[in-house]
Parts: sequence; C-alpha cells; structure tokens
Amino acid sequence: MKIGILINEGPFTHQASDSAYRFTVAALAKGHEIYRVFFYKDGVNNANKLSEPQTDDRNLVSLWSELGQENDIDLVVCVAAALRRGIKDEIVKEGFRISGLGQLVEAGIQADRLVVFGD
Amino acid sequence: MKTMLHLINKSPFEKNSLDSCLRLAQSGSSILLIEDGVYAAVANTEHAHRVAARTRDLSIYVLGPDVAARGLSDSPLIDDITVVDYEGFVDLVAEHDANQSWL
Amino acid sequence: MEEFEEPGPEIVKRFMYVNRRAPYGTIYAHECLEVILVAAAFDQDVSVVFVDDGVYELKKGQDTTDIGLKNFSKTYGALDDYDVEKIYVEKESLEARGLTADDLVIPVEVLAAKELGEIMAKQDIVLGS
Amino acid sequence: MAYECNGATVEADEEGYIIDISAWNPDLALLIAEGENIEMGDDAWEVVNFLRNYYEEYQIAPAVRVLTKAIKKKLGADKGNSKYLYELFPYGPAKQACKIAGLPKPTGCI
Repeated sequence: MKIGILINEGPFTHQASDSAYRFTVAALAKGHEIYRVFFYKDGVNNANKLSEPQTDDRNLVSLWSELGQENDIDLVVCVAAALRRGIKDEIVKEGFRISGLGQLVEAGIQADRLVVFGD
Repeated sequence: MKTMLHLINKSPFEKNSLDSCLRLAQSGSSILLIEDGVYAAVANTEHAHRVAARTRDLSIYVLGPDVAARGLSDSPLIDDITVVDYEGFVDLVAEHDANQSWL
Repeated sequence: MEEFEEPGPEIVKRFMYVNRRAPYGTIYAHECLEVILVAAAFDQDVSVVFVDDGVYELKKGQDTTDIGLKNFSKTYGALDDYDVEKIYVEKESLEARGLTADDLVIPVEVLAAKELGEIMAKQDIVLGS
Repeated sequence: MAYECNGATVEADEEGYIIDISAWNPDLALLIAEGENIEMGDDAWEVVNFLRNYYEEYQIAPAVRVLTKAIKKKLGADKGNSKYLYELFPYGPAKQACKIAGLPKPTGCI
C-alpha cells in the first residue's frame, strides 16, 4: 500500500516527528511504500542541517535524512512554510527537497492513505 | 460503508480533541490513542466513563510504546481497549479506508 | 509557467479540511487556509469544516491593526472564487460560543454534529489543524 | 534588488516583488512594468487596479485561474479569459500583474 505522511511540527517541541518516524519505519518493515513525507508548518525544521542536538539525544534531522536516502523516500519541505522560518536550500539536509504545497495535495491524491502527525 | 480511523494525540485533561472526536465519530469507526492521547485509555480517571461508554459502538486502541513511556504499563486500562505497537498502528491505517488526526 | 490550467489528475477524492483552532494565537488556522487555497487548484471534491474554536476564524469584525498580523478572515470571502463551495460549521460548536451564522464573515451551512459526522465519515482525506 | 523611484529606494525580493507593499505608488508600477517590458495602457491598468482592489478586499493575490474568474464576474467575459490576460501580461497575468501592483506572489501557486 502507498502511504503518504504529513508532519506539522519540528523535532524538538512535540513528539509528532518522532511518532511519524517510528510509524514510517514500521510501515517500511511491513512492506508498504512511503509515497512521500511532507513537512509543513514547523515541520520544516526537521530538515535543518544546522540543528545540533546534544550527543545523548536522538537526531531526527539525520534519522529522516538517512531513512529517506536508504529507502528512496521523497522528503518534501513546504517552500512557503520554509521561507517563513529561514529554511533555505543552503541549510536543507541531504535527502530533503523544497517544493510547493501542491506536493501535499498530490500525495493525498496519489497515495492510498495519508497520515497526519502534528500538534 | 467506509471505515474511519480517528487518531488522538492530546490528553483529555488538556484539550477537547477527544470530546470533539467522540461527538463526531460514527458508530463502527475506530479510535487510536497515541502520544498524550493515551491518558484517555486509563481506567479510573474522570474521563474514563465517557471513553468506556463508547467501547460498545467504537473500536478503541492505544499505542503501547506511548503507554509505557508515560509509566502507565502497570495502570489498569479501560476494558475492551486494545494495546497495539507501531506495526499495529500501521495495520490499523491500512485496514481502515481513511484516517483523521484530531490535533 | 506559473499556472496549472489543467492540473487534471483523473482521480477525484473527497478532501475535507477541518479547522479546529482559533486565529492569531497560533499559526494553525492561517496555514490551514493556505493549504485550502492551493488544494482548490486540483479539481478535487473539497469541503471545509469549522468545529470547536475553528468557528472563531469566521467571526465578523476582526481588526488586527494593533497586533500587527494579517487579518486573514477577509480571505475566506475568496473561497467562492476558488470554487470551494462546501463550507460547514458545526452547530454545537457555534452555540457553545454564543454565536449564530449571522456572526460569521461568509455564508455557511450550519450542521448538527450528527449530520456533520456522517459527511466526515465519507471522506477520503481529512486534514485538520 | 531594489527600485529607485522618485528619489526613494524601494526594496524588492530576488524576483522583483516589493517587500513593503505599502511602498507602492503608480510611478513605481510604471517602473516595474518597464522592467517586465509591459506597456501600461488602460487595459493593463484596469487589471492592476483590479488586483489591488481584490487584495484590499480579500488579503490575497489570487492565482491566475481565480483572477480570470473574478475578472469575468466583474468586467465580463471579454476580459475574463486567459487569452486577453496573457496578451496584456505574456509571462503570466497573475505573476506579472501582481508584481506591478506591488502585491506578493499569487497565493495558490503550486
């Protein structure tokens, strides 16, 4: 089954991105295809490669980046939300790409399910 | 009829997400409590009776890892609430025609 | 090219946007509206719902001059131009806040929770804030 | 980038949309139009003014197909069609006319 994911919160204030990450890993393990992960609202902060958590904390920016590249997942950061928050191409971690909100709607159309994680 | 999975990630003590969901969810649909939403699964809270009353017409699930993280593994949960792990979460999403997050 | 004269995916799904947040205190209401405006270009079956504090997004008479934020309550008036015609407000939420349809910036269909719940249950994609 | 207009400097983003939309004036519109190779005849002004009014009323710069529809409603089918609007603004009626009107980029761009 093709599953789309929407993440509305960043990696530190809310559990949303962690939940989405664990859900995505479990979905891949069950043989589902992750059609796209779309990062919106503060979710765009998940793509900020300048983020440096303490060494004993999980690094979701890296985890998403690695998961995306290993499994060829389309990690899309919303351009309007990103520009507002200063997330530009220069600071976007490998594996993510910046694109329009239309990519979210398109994921809703093309995927069999769309699951929203946020606050 | 289509089947709907409702996702709730808010504590019923803090937000009205659970109330609104219970008001609008149709009989036969399912609810999965995740993150701070898991507090709604605990028996003997002031919200428990409202949740328990809906176990008759809704299927209610709770995400085990979030229960454990919050020190609730040994707490009694409301009867007829099923504990699932992340794989179970994925199965629920796949088994229902659509899902809705009550953020 | 800036536009999408024929966005034309053949698949038509039922998309519902559920607004449950008051405006200004957080960005959720505004960014949800942003999605609705973009989604309108995709020729899907779109409906927009206002429940809980979401009904406050539509309250008439908003004046943001002195808080420095954009008064996006005016933008709901453009939904008609974006061909978004199914706009529902939950009766219970409206009444709980002492409001009636006359207090809202645009004409809406006020539905009781029971009817609204039935429409919600038929959706393919539900996006909320 | 920035525009120099009547002795004042008006800041703009990389694509030429002015940053402070309250800094707009008709002379600035002519200057932006010149950079876009648009001749500002009455018809072009009509669209630019329409957009400014639309923004005033709804707080958004509409996407092209919405603009077309709204113009059709207000000014008739002769003007509310993409052929007419593209003749006035060949690189996109919403984008170019919004820039000249001093508005942000159209909402609803994918």
